[in-house]
Formats: sequence, C-alpha cells, structure tokens
Amino acid sequence: MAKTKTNTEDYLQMYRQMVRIRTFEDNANKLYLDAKMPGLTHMYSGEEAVAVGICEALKVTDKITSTHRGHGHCVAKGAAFKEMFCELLGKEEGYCRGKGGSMHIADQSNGNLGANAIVGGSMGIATGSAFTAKMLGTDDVTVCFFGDGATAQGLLYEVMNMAALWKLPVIYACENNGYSEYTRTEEIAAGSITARAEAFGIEAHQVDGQDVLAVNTLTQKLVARARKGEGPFFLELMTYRYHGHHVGDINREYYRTKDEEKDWKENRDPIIRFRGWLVSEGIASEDEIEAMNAEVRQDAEQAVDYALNAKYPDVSEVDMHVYSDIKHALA
Amino acid sequence: MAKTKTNTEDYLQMYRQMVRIRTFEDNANKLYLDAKMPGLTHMYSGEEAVAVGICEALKVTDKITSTHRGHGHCVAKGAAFKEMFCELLGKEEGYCRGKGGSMHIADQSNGNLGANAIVGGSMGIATGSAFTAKMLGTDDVTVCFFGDGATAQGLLYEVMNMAALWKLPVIYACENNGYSEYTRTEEIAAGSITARAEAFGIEAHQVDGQDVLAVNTLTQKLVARARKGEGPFFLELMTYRYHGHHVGDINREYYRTKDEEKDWKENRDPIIRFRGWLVSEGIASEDEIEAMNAEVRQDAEQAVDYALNAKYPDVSEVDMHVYSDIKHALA
Amino acid sequence: MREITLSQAVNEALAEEMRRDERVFIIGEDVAEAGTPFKVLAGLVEEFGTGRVVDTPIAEPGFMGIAVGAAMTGTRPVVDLMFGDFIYLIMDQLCNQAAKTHYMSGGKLNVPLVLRTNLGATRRSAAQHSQSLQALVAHIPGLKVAMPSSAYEAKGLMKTAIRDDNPVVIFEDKLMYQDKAPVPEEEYLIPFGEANIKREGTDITLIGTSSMVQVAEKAAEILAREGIEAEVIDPRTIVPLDEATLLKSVRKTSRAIVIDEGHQSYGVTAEIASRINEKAFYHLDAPVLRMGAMDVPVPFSPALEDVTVPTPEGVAENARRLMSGEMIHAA
Amino acid sequence: MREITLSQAVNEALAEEMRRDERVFIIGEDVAEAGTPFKVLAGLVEEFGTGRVVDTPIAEPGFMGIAVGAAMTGTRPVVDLMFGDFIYLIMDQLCNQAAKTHYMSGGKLNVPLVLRTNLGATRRSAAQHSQSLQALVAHIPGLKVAMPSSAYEAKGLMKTAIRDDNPVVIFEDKLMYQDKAPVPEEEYLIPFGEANIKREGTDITLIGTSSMVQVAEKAAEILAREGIEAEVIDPRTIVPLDEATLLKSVRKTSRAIVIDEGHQSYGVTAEIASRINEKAFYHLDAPVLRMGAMDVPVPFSPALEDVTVPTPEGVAENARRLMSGEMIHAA
Ligand SMILES: Cc1ncc(C[n+]2csc(CCOP(=O)(O)OP(=O)(O)O)c2C)c(N)n1
Ligand SMILES: Cc1ncc(C[n+]2csc(CCOP(=O)(O)OP(=O)(O)O)c2C)c(N)n1
Ligand SMILES: [Mg+2]
Ligand SMILES: [Mg+2]
Repeated sequence: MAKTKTNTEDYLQMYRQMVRIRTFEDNANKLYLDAKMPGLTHMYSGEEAVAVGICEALKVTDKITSTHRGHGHCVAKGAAFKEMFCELLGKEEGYCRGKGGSMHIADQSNGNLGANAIVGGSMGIATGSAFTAKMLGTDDVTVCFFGDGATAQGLLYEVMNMAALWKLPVIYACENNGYSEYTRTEEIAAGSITARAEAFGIEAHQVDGQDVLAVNTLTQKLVARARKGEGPFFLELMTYRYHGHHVGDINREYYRTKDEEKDWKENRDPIIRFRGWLVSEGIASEDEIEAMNAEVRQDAEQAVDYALNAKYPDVSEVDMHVYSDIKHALA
Repeated sequence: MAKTKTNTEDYLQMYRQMVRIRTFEDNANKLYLDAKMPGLTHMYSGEEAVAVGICEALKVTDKITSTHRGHGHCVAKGAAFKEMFCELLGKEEGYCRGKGGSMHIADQSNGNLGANAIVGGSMGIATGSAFTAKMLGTDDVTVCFFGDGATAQGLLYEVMNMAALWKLPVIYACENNGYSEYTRTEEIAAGSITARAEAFGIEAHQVDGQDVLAVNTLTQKLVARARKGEGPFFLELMTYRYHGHHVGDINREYYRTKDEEKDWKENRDPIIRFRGWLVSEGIASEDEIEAMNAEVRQDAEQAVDYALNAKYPDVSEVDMHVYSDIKHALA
Repeated sequence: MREITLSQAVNEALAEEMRRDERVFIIGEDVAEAGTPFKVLAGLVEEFGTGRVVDTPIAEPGFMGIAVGAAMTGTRPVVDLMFGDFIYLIMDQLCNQAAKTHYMSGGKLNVPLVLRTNLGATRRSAAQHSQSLQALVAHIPGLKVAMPSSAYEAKGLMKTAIRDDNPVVIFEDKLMYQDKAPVPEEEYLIPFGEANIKREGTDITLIGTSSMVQVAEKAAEILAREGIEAEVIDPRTIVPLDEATLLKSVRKTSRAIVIDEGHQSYGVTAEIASRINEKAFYHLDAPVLRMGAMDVPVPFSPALEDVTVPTPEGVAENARRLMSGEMIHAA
Repeated sequence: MREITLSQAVNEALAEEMRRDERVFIIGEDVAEAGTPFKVLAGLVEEFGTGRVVDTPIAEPGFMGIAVGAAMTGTRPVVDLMFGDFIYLIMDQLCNQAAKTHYMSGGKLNVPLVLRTNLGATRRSAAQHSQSLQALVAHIPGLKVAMPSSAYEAKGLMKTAIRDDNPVVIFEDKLMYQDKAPVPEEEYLIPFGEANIKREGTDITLIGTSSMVQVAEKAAEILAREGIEAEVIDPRTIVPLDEATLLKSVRKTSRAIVIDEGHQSYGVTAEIASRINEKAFYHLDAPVLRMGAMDVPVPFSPALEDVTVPTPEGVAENARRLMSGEMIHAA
C-alpha cells in the first residue's frame, strides 16, 4: 500500500471514519430487518475507502454531491450519527426534518449538497457548485460521487463538456462497484469509462477503491490542482458493495456468486487492510483499534436509541418548506 | 481526390444530387426573401457532399434521420422537389400534408424518418431504427445525421453506449460545419469528437466533407461492414455552411469573417471540385454538365411554381392525424 | 373466477401479446433476469429471450428514444420505466417525438409504443420515487393515457395498448402489484375511452383513477352505511376520456367528487371537474369537488406522507358535506 | 410614460438586477455575443462580461443542472431556455431537483433560480417550436410560474423572480417581443400572486394569461360595442394564483371565460375554471368556459395553425352565448 506523508492523526481519522460508515450501515440494516425503518435503503458497506479517502482530502467548505447510496458520503463529509439516524427514521431532528430520508439526506453544514434518488441526478448540481466557486472566486472544490451505472446517463457528458471548457474545480468520482442494481458493469458500459472523460480533455485516473491511502493521496493532489484552476478531473474507483442493491435484495445468486462476495470481503476489505497496515506500521495497537471500534459502536447505538424515541415532525409541517418565503404553502 | 471503382452513372448521379440540393436551397432561400415562405428555414448549401456521399452509399430501404438543416438529406435520400416545396409552403401535397414544414420534413417512402427541430432529437430514433433492423433480421443500415453542436447533447452518449453494446447497424454522421448557430465549435466542444465515440468502443473516422468521393468511398465500406453486424460506426465530416444559421441570419460578421466564407466557397466548394474532377477525368463534358444543371434548375422552378399554386390542406385536417385510429381527434 | 395479482396480470398481458405478435418487445432497466425491482416481468426472458426482453443501461432518454425509432420502423416496443418519477427524463422523446410524429408526418409515420410506468405514494420512497405524473402526459395531444385500477384492468388495458398504433402511457399503481382480483382465463381486451361503473348509486358520483378507485369504493361503503348511495366510476383511460358515462352519472346524481393521486393543482381532477361543470352545469346541485394529492413534494416521514393523499374517510366527509347542502367555499 | 418593447423590458430587468446583485448571472445558448436568437439580451455581455453572461453548448439538461447547483451554493442564475418546447429536456432538473430541494432538505437548501423561456404559436415554427407548456410546471409544487402579458409585467415580474429565493419559471410570449408598452423609468417590482384588473366590467369576467390577455382585451372591445361590459383579468402568476381577485370578479359578473394558449385538455384553464366553480359556484349563472389551444400538435401550415389558438372573435362569440343564457353543452 502506498505510503504517504499524512500524519498519525490523519491515519486514525481515516480509519475511524471508515469504521463509522460500516457501523452506521450495520445499524441501518438492522433497523430495516427489525422493521423499524420506513422504506428501503442502500448500504455503502465495502466502499468505505472511497468516501473516506476522498472526503479526508477536502475542507469543510468543499462540497460533495451524493447518491442513493449516500450514507457513506454523508458520514465521511462530517455528519453526526444522531441527525442521520433521525433522518432515516423520518424524525423531526433529522438533517432534513425527516422530509428527505435516506435517499435525500443532505448536510449543508458540512458541504454535503445531498443524496439523490435520480441516478446521475446530481452531476449537474456538483458541476454548478464548482461553477459557483469559480464565479465567486472561492477556492472550494466539489466532488461529484456517482456509480458505474450512472455513467450511462447522458447528463454526465453534458456537464463534463462544460466543466472542461470552463476549467471548473470539480472532481467526478465514479464508484465502480461492478454492478448497477442486478446487472454487471460490462453489460451496461461499452468501451472504457476513463477514456470517456479523457475524450472531453479531462485527466482521468483509475484507482484501487479498497486502498484508502491510495485514494486519499491521489485525491489530495487533484484537489490541490483543482483549487489552482487545473480541473476538472475524473476518478474511477474500483470497489465493491457487500450487501444487495438495497437492504431488501437478499437472494443475489442469480446475478453474482457467493464466492465473489466472499473474496472481496475476506481479501480486499478496506477496513481490514488499513487496520493491518496501521498495526504493522506501529501507528496504532490492536487495543487502541478495538477501543476505537467500541467507541464508534456505542456512539451508533446511542444515536439509534435516540432516533427511535425521537418525535416525528408535527403534521403541520407537511406544507412547510415548499417555498422558502411562504410558511405554509396551503394555508 | 480519391479515385474509386464506382462507375460513370454513379458519379453523375452524385453530381446531379449535389446540384439538386444546391438548387433546392437557392429556391427556398428566394422564397423566404420574397416573403412567400412561412417561417424560417436552415440552408444546407456548402454541405452537399456530406449528404450525397453518404446517401449514395445506401439502399432505398436503409434509413436516415435528419436535422433542422434537413433539405439536403431529404433530397439525397431520393425525395422529389414537388412534394418538398409543397411541404415548405404548408401545402396539402407536401410530404407531410403541410403539417411538418421544413423542420419536420420526412419521406418514409425513401427511408427518411424525418427532420427534427430538437437538436439531437433524432439520435434515439436512428438507433432505434437500427434496433429494428437487428431484431427483425433485415440488413438495413441507418445513418443518423447531426451537427457538431448536437454533440453536446447527452442523448448521443446514451445511445452510442447501447449501439456499441448491442452492435447495432447505425452510423453516426456528425456534420461538423464549424458552428452551432452563432458559436464556433471550439467554444462548445471540449476534447475530441471522434475520441468520444472511440471511448465507447466505436470505430470513428474524420473525413473531408467537401470531397464527395472520399465520403462515399468510406461510407460504402462502413455500410457494408454494418450490414454484416460490425457496426456501429462514427463519422466526423468536416464541412461548412454557406448561409447563416437560418435564412434570416444575414449579418454574420460578429461571429465569422467574410474572408472565411469566401475561402470555403471559392476553394473548397464540393460541387465545383467534383465538377472539375468529372471533366478532367473525362467522365462528363462541360456541356453535359451545364445541361444537367439546367435540367435541375428547370425541375426546381417548375416545382416551386406548382407548390406556390397548390392548395392548403382543408381546415378540417387540423385535428386529423393526432391519433392513427381516430379520424378527427376533436370530433 | 380465478384471482391473480396485478403483477401477474401485467405479466400475462405481455406474454400473450408477445406470443401473438413477434414484433412486440420489452425494453428497460433490469427487465430480463431481474424481472424489474417489482418482479412484474419475472419469467418473460426465459420464454422470449434477451432479444425481446432487453436490459438497458440506466439511460432513460436513450432507451426511450430507441423505442421511438424502433416503433417507427416496424416493431412494437413496450418501454419499462422503473418509476413514474423518471418520466421527467424522457419527456422530450415522449412528448416532442413520439406524441407528434404521426401528426407532423401528415399521418405517414406511426409510433406504436407502450410506456409502462407507475404512480403512487405512501411507500416511504420520498419525493423522487412517489409521484403520480399522469397529468403531464395527459396534457400532450398524441398520447393516450391508461390508468388501470385492478388486475383486471391492468391486463385488459395493457393488451389494448400493445395493439394500439399510437403511443400509450400506462400508469400502474406500485402499491397494488400484490393485490388480487378476478381475471378471466380467456382472452379479453378493454377498449380505450370506456369508463367502468364500479358501483351504481343515485346520490353522488365518485370518479376515481387508478389507486383512487379503491379509495372511492371504500368511501362508497362508508356512505352506504349512512344511507348515501354513491356511484363509483373508473374512467380507465383519461385520454381518451369517456365523458358520456361521467356526464350521464352526474346528470343523475347532481353531485360529484373527482379523485386522483396526482397533485391537485393543475392536475387531472381539474380537467374532469371542468368538463362536468361545462357540460352538466345545469344539473349540478353543488360544485364538483376535486381531491388530488396535496400540492407538496412527497415527504419521506410516514407522519407526513400519509396525510398527502386522499383517503376513503376524506372522500366520505366531502361527500357528506356536498349532500348536506353545505355551500363549500361559497361566499 | 416612455414606451419600450417587451424585449427591452426584459433586458432592463436583467441589467438592473445584475448591477444590484453580483451573484446574478445568465446562462444559456447564444446568450452572450448573439444575445439569443430573439436578441433580447443584446448588450448585456458588453456590460457584464462572459463570466456573467455565459454561453453554453447545446445541452439543456446539463446547463439547467449546473444552474441548480450554482443556485444551491450561493449564486442566482437566470437560465435562458431558447424555446419553451425544450422544457421537456430539463424537466428532471427542474421538477425532481430544483422544485424539491428546499422541501427535501427540510428548508435548509435554497434554489434561487429563474428559468426564462417562452410560449406561443402562429409563428410558423411547427410542432416543436410553438408549444405553451406552462401547465406542466404549474403542476409541480415548489415552482412558481409567472406569465407576463406586456413589457410592463415582463420587467416587474422578472425583477421579482430574480429576488425570489425559489425556482421561478417565466414564460414570455415570443410573438410579443417587439410589442411596446408604457414602462416607468423608475424601478418597480410586481409582487407574485397579485392579479391585475386590466379592464373593469360588470357582465362577464375574461381571465387571460400572457398572450391571451390581449386577446381578452380585444374581445372586451368587441363586446363593449355590443353593450356587454367584460372585466378582463390577468393573473400575472399562475403559481401562486390570486384566487381572491378572480373570485371577487366572478361573484360580481356571474360568468367567466378562462383563456390560455396551452393545450386546453389537462391545461391551465382547467385549474382556474375549477377553482372558480368550486369557490363561486352559487354565484355562477353559467358554466365557466375554457378556451385553450386546440388539443393537436401545432401544425406548420398557416392554413391550419391559425385555427388552433383562441382569437378575440372566438372569445367574444363564447361570451355572447354565455350572456344570452344559451345553455352550452347542457342537456
Ligand atoms: C434515473 C434513474 N433510473 C433508475 C433508477 C433506479 N436505480 C436506483 S440505483 C440504480 C443502480 C445504480 O447503479 P450505480 O450507479 O452503479 O450505483 P450503485 O447502486 O452501484 O452504487 C438504479 C437503476 C433511479 N433511481 N434513477
Ligand atoms: C434542443 C435544442 N436546443 C436548441 C435548439 C436551437 N438550435 C437550433 S439549431 C442550433 C444549432 C445546431 O448546431 P449544429 O448541431 O452544429 O447544427 P448546424 O446548425 O450547424 O447544422 C440550435 C442551438 C434546438 N432546436 N433544439
Ligand atoms: Mg454500481
Ligand atoms: Mg454545426
């Protein structure tokens, strides 16, 4: 694994954030299985190194846009468990007062412009956020997360063209987890994903999305260059989702084998790999790591408890926030 | 100019078709200037070698989709002047009974699925036509004409992806005339147009769109391969439009110089070049060519006269053809 | 009579029509092996193969465009749009292309295409996966719009749609896929433009579409217990609309409520109410009431979502008011 | 008072707001040097530069998405959509993203964006360049919709729109760009949701939107000569809709005709008529009549196109019928 100049605290922060994502998802999945969560949700487990490697290269004022599989991005960009679980359960204290839910969770305090239930739906938004940075002269960079499946949406090519023409500080981060829903990437993506970006004059890189340091090191470089006006950039991050497409997708053998899942989980898990590296490099001891894990676990359990007992928004909120200047749209 | 094995008759047919397009456009422009034509229209003059070079490589049952600048494609695919001028003037005997007009002219008898007033709007249609050929096992090939400006539409990348995955017999023919409306191509197209197709695994060629033989020779090869299931293909045809974006675009100097226009017209005109070649190769004499020109001119004038005097559709037609099975939609 | 689910009914309709007519094929995301997330198409790929049950990349505008072109050239696509909310993505291909081609070509080109999609909230799927967007397409001349209210209608209307030579949009209620209803073994078709009187009554007419037919029927049951005899009518297609049956009923009952799950403002209920007001005005004892979904984006939180859609109790309450002569809203 | 054209009025509104607020910018096709095909923006790029008058490639979904993201992050885009017919292309970004972001985020994110586009037929521009699609966006909660009827409204509503923190869609009548009207030199804004009584009258209320206000006024003149005093009302915004003013008028006149240039079925007239029917039912002496554009794609042929839109004579004729007590359509 590539060694970098980041210091111990940064390494531990990356580890903690990956564990926080995994733990968040385990709890969310349990809430679903226990029929305590409304609707469905998409688990990020297995892909933690992507969100963390990238978001740890960003400032709070940098922006991200996220996807239907958005919990990982949200945590990685700095969100708190309590407001997240409240949102997943439709409670008033959620980031979006329960109005958005898992597929629309946003955390503007940390620059997360929101998950999106339209595949590819946030590609324009991310590019527009970069447009703002350029127009207002801030040096913020925006990262646009999307999946391999989303590369089929024409919107991507429209906005990459403009981002390239206008040199916008945006990084397109394609999380290639091998599948879109129940279909293998090869069946829905002709040619080469990175070549598509390059054809628009955009520098593109393919990177091991299970290696948090590799992701982080590369992203740091690109972010620095984007801040200087050398963007846009494109990243294809090779990764894997451990769960089904959504929590209800249990029988997966008709589209992928148990062996394949096992191989990724056992041999390429981003947390296990990074943990091993931290220990072998003497950055943390097994005990310290276990303590961190336990702390995160407890944090999550408390947040879940809190959220389960938190109150729903008052029904009078139903016609609030339709328009920013009209308190109740239907009054 | 590349020499080919096509015989004399084919050469003369190509020449005649180019002259027919130019003559059609000169008459259409005059109708506009004389305020005899409803609405606006977009002239194809200057780009004749593209439509003719390609369409002469097609069978009647092969399909094309066309654009807002569609008269050239329509003539090249075999349409008659009379029905075309009637359509441009909104007359009952027009190809579309006057309901479509210049921007929607279609001639299904010759496989022209229609002009389209939505830039890029026919990319899906062309690809779908190729889908039909594959599904029904005909060996028809479809050519999708569109401009350089249309390459900014995401739809192109969506359908190229599917065409590549499914090996559809479609040829994407990008008529790069250097401008979209009042904007130079460099300002709206990042990277390389052919590389964009190649990134989807599609074989792409750039070709001199003012050289009818070069266009025809290459297209013949690609059409033959597409019939055998080796498609799709992509062509970028470098060409130029002599008139403004539409007939009303008279003062063009704020976006392109008169010198530039002069250079293309005098030094790269596809008709002049091909005529010179025909004469120098002894395929036709100057007299024969003049006779051909005169014949076409007469044909056009007669068609214009006819169309000017032809009748408008009866007003009762207004709610016909909304649905194929309901004679009058509002009855 | 045997009972089958709405999901099975759609599946049967498709299978029967695909057996009858080789030109019929299905195209959409995860329609083949996965049989769509709602599993409606399960088994079809086994019978008809991947050549006729075609999995696409996540490119709605693209595959919709391909379907339009395929339909224009001799096949009969059934487009599967996973969620009704994605209709926004294909509006150009649906409304500028498919809907207008027959008219613009003066009746020469046909687009025999079925777009199957869905509607319905209260699934905790939030604002981008819960919309009921039938009003948008009903507004566009050239499209027909069917809204099946049970397995029986789902099968009969689908078969009719597939045989129709015009573009037809069918909205299935995604909450009804597992609902069973009696469906004959023998083949049957349900003609477009023929409303179904679900329940006869003399006091008030309840007109419901799709999901709202059940709501109207339940309201009628509540009202019957109170001695109010409601007539419940299901228009089955909103384009064409069976005005005659609606007017006949309202002339008898003198009162009407129109119920639809789309947003109320500028929605389906406005059109139906307006037609009744215009054409049965002198028979009305009270204003025609409209009940649509609340004019707010669909909220995720169950506490809020449930109040956004019409309920049997709400319909019954409004019916009582109309019956009691209470002059609602009238000054 | 000085008179300026609608085109100049829009231009002034934009220039004033861009001077007032640095965050305001214009984005669209050929908006800079070309100043749009209708020349409405002429001169703005000279004053504000290409950084704030931004020419885009032909990628409507893309630049609309960019505008949404830009608006979410601190700028105030005015999106220029060349023809209202292209709204189909941006529906996802407009209706799934812009319209819902404020609500889905629980009020935390704003999208202060103006979409300027146009409507109107009889320009011989055929089916894809002549539509009046206001009904589609008026149906979507979260959007405001303004329909200026003269230069005065065009300026005042545009300025209000730019200062609004919500997404606003403005439809200009493309046939009115050269029409002059008195417009004060001093700054003024027109608040949303306030209808304008263009002409007072006692016998019948004519409610017209945009282009149809003039039609209503002309009808009122015809009627006045016959002793019928029509009140003409321009709602100015259809979302929010100034119900109070409309109802007050109808309670006085007891009769109303609603006129809009969108297709009649499932269109704007249905909503306005329904609200009047619901809320002023007991004051009505006759059914509220609706006059929209004919439910057919807009035909190219002048012989057909002119009969598809409401005319002053048609409105006057319907008014006479209502006045004479003729029981239109009533059995
Ligand atoms: C426009 C649109 N089309 C289809 C869907 C349904 N859908 C949700 S997620 C998904 C697969 C996305 O695949 P990918 O982009 O690879 O992301 P992943 O789920 O693998 O993270 C699909 C088809 C959607 N939400 N939006
Ligand atoms: C979707 C859409 N956007 C914009 C327009 C307006 N428009 C018509 S032609 C044109 C330029 C097209 O350029 P290009 O594709 O290069 O074709 P050319 O006119 O050069 O032949 C534009 C912007 C349109 N008709 N459709
Ligand atoms: Mg994926
Ligand atoms: Mg061009």
